[in-house]
Amino acid sequence: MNKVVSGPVAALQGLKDGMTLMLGGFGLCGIPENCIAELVRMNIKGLTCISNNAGVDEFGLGLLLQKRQIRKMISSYVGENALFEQLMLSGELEVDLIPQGSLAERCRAGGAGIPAFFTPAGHGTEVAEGKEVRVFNGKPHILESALTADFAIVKAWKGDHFGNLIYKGTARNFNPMMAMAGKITVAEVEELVEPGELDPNFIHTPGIFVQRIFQGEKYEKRIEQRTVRKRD
Amino acid sequence: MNKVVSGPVAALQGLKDGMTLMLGGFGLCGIPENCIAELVRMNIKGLTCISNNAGVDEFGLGLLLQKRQIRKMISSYVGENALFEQLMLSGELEVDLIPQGSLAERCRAGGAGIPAFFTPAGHGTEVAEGKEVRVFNGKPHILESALTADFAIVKAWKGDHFGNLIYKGTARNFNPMMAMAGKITVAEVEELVEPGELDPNFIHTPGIFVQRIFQGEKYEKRIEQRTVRKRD
Amino acid sequence: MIRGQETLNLKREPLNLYNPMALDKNGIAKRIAQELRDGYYVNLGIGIPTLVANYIPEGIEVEFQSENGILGMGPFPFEGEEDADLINAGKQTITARPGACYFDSATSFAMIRGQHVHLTVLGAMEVSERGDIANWKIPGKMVKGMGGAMDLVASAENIIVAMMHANKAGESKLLPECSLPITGVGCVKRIVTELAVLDITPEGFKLIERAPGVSVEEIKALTAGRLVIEGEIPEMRI
Amino acid sequence: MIRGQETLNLKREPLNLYNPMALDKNGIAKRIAQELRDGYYVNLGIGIPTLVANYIPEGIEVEFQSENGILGMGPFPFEGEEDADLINAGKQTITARPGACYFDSATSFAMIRGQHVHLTVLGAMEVSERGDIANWKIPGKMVKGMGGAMDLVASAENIIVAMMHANKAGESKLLPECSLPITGVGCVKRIVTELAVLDITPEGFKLIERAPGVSVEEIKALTAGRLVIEGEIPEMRI
Repeated sequence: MNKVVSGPVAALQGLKDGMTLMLGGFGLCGIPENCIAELVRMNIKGLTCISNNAGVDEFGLGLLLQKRQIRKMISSYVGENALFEQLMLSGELEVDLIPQGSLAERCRAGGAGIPAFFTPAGHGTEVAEGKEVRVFNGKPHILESALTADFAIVKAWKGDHFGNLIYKGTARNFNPMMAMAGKITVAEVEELVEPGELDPNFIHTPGIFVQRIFQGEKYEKRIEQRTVRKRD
Repeated sequence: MNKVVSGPVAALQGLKDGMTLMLGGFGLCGIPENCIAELVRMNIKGLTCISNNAGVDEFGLGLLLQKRQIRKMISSYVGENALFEQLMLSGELEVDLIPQGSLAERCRAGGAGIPAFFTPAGHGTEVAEGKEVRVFNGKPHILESALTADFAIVKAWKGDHFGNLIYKGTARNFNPMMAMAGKITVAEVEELVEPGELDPNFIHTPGIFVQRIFQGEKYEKRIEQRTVRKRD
Repeated sequence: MIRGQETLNLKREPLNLYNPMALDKNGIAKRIAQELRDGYYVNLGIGIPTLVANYIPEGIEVEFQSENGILGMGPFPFEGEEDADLINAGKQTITARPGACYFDSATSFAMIRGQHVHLTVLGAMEVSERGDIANWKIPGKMVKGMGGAMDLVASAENIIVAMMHANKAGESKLLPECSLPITGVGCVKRIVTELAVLDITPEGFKLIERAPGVSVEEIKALTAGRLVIEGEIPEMRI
Repeated sequence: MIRGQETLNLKREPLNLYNPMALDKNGIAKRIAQELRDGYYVNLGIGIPTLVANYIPEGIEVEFQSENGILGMGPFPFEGEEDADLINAGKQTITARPGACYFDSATSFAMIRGQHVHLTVLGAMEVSERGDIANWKIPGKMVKGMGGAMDLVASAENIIVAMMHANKAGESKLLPECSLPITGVGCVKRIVTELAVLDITPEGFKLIERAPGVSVEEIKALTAGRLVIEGEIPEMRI
């Protein structure tokens, strides 16, 4: 039951052109930096990437966009990436924009064996086009389907040999749901510990959802909007 | 934002005959003992109780059954309670038996604004009667609807003034989902602490879901099946 | 829980080109802050809505949710104390208050969709007289995405829009129909602009208050949708 | 993670009234334990299935999930070390192994429904030759409820039923059709009884192995549904 692999090369073994990936993170917060670097090195092409954002021009998924490795993005907000906008408007990049809450819930549904659910989000908008509408309690809802991925790639703060994960602060975001929804789920962590070191009462992602785990070599953890206040 | 009330009397204010309640716990593990005692004292009648189990004859929801306070039970397993079986077979008690996973998910859905979802559980059985069936990925699923309650009554290990909750071990069970699904959610805790004492990274139920909280006077925590092994 | 005032680092600047009496961004935020009630959980969008946190009325306590996964958001950190793992939905570094908690995105939108958040304040490009809102897309031009806005507007019971009355070209943003792709249908309850407070009613935009020194005629001139004016319209008290 | 053998406190008792050669409960559990593979997450139902944990083959590691909210379930506690907040789905006091974790019921059934659990072993009152299972209700008599069984059988990819070949009245529990209300449709893959191992195939119950000393004729006599017998049927190796 030891799921530890040596590093990103071993963790991403079997990942091929044209596959669908989920990548955790919100903005640059909680993204799997080491796996993204390895994806760039591998030069895998034609990827469908499910990720709330698309990184910035020089970091995160922006690195894969620069090398034109992504065929399709499924995201909720991509405003931080100028290249993204350009590729999308020129038609080089297929884009499916999804309300953030529906994206999170669709990943969870994919991992939880729920093929579809109703949500009010997006009713009456472009997002509802082609989707079933049904009224519950007098309010129209649309039917959204589950998302799954060939590989889900998540980043956690701490993890153990069984794949149990703990995230830190708002770096948790989409990681737990994506961890549930991968056929193969890869977790990179800042600190890998022995089984029993993590309190079983405070595990965010139970190890059953994780197939491979490794400790990332380094984390840059870039800040997008450094905002501070003055000391009095 | 201080949600602390003096005790179960104040916590259950406004709870009336005929209301729908959710009560956390699995078996006798993690049940809101102090609130149940108060419900017995109040002698509220005609209740619909949503709870995975119905207690045992002399403890938990069994106490409400003894006083015929419950009109309808929505549960997944009631095998530990002889009186329950008798009341049900005689028609005095209306019973809706639901697969355990569907029960948990329906409570979560109620709290999460998802009016309905598809699940494979119960397809082809009595549970599917009158429910919409749809095939996803070649497998039939049934449409299940959200559950909500006038009062959700949960029990946690620790809680703070804002209603943030931490559960212990397998006493967590249904409590987090039910906490989400109450119009008024009451939490009783073993230990009430000041805001800031609980690590924000390890809160199981965010305070936003809780309206009233108090520290229970005492917890009996009865064990249903005391099972031990011999020391070598 | 935020008590009293916090200082956010946004500059004070006049925004309306047409009326020097109009409110600035902070004025709009101050007026919206009067809608806060004790015990509210509040989600503030990016831009003017963020400023609302600076003007919480004395004596009440509210808590801020940010949809990326925090309840109990505090002010920006002191320089040197930024934590890359602690940001808000605008990707800004933040702090957490005592009693805060972190959660995943599914739980965050369970709070929003499940109507546990009492008030949502967000910006808009257009609002229709029926309460439709457009704030996520300009076809062929801007493709940033809707983020959490569609979930917020579809679910929140109480939505206040904070925006300028007109766009930079001087065209009204309060329209009979949205011309841009909409974010949500019939969801806006109240609009606060630099000129006025307006409610969405079955009859259209109902004028509730004027900015100090702004006339009803000026508001009429910049409102393209149906405008309902009943009796004397009081000035805002900021 | 459980390595090797654990001692659970269930008595050894002969169960089949018809054949003294038949397996007892522990024998059934031992045979099922041979189905375990390294790295499996396993959910064991109440009764005979629970005993499977005592016979994990040497050299493999498996982890046990209990649907009330634990992964990494360990053996029963030593006397005096029981914790009321730590039980399994049978409401028995248990322990947690290093690397265990606790979770809520929605997450637990997300694991089950999402097919993250590799093997489910449960008891049954009846199994049909198409793989339908009945184990939750006797109309007008037993109304215990299905608990997690319906979720488990509807979702698990790999379901093994552990049961006696016949009921106490000597009637076969392997039927053409279930007579009791079913728990799930066409979901059982394999059945292990005190007499035999049988797989569900399009042609019916396919006999895979015989209990040591039990003849094919005896199995035939107690199987009411279609029984497929191809070639020599080997004895189980327990």
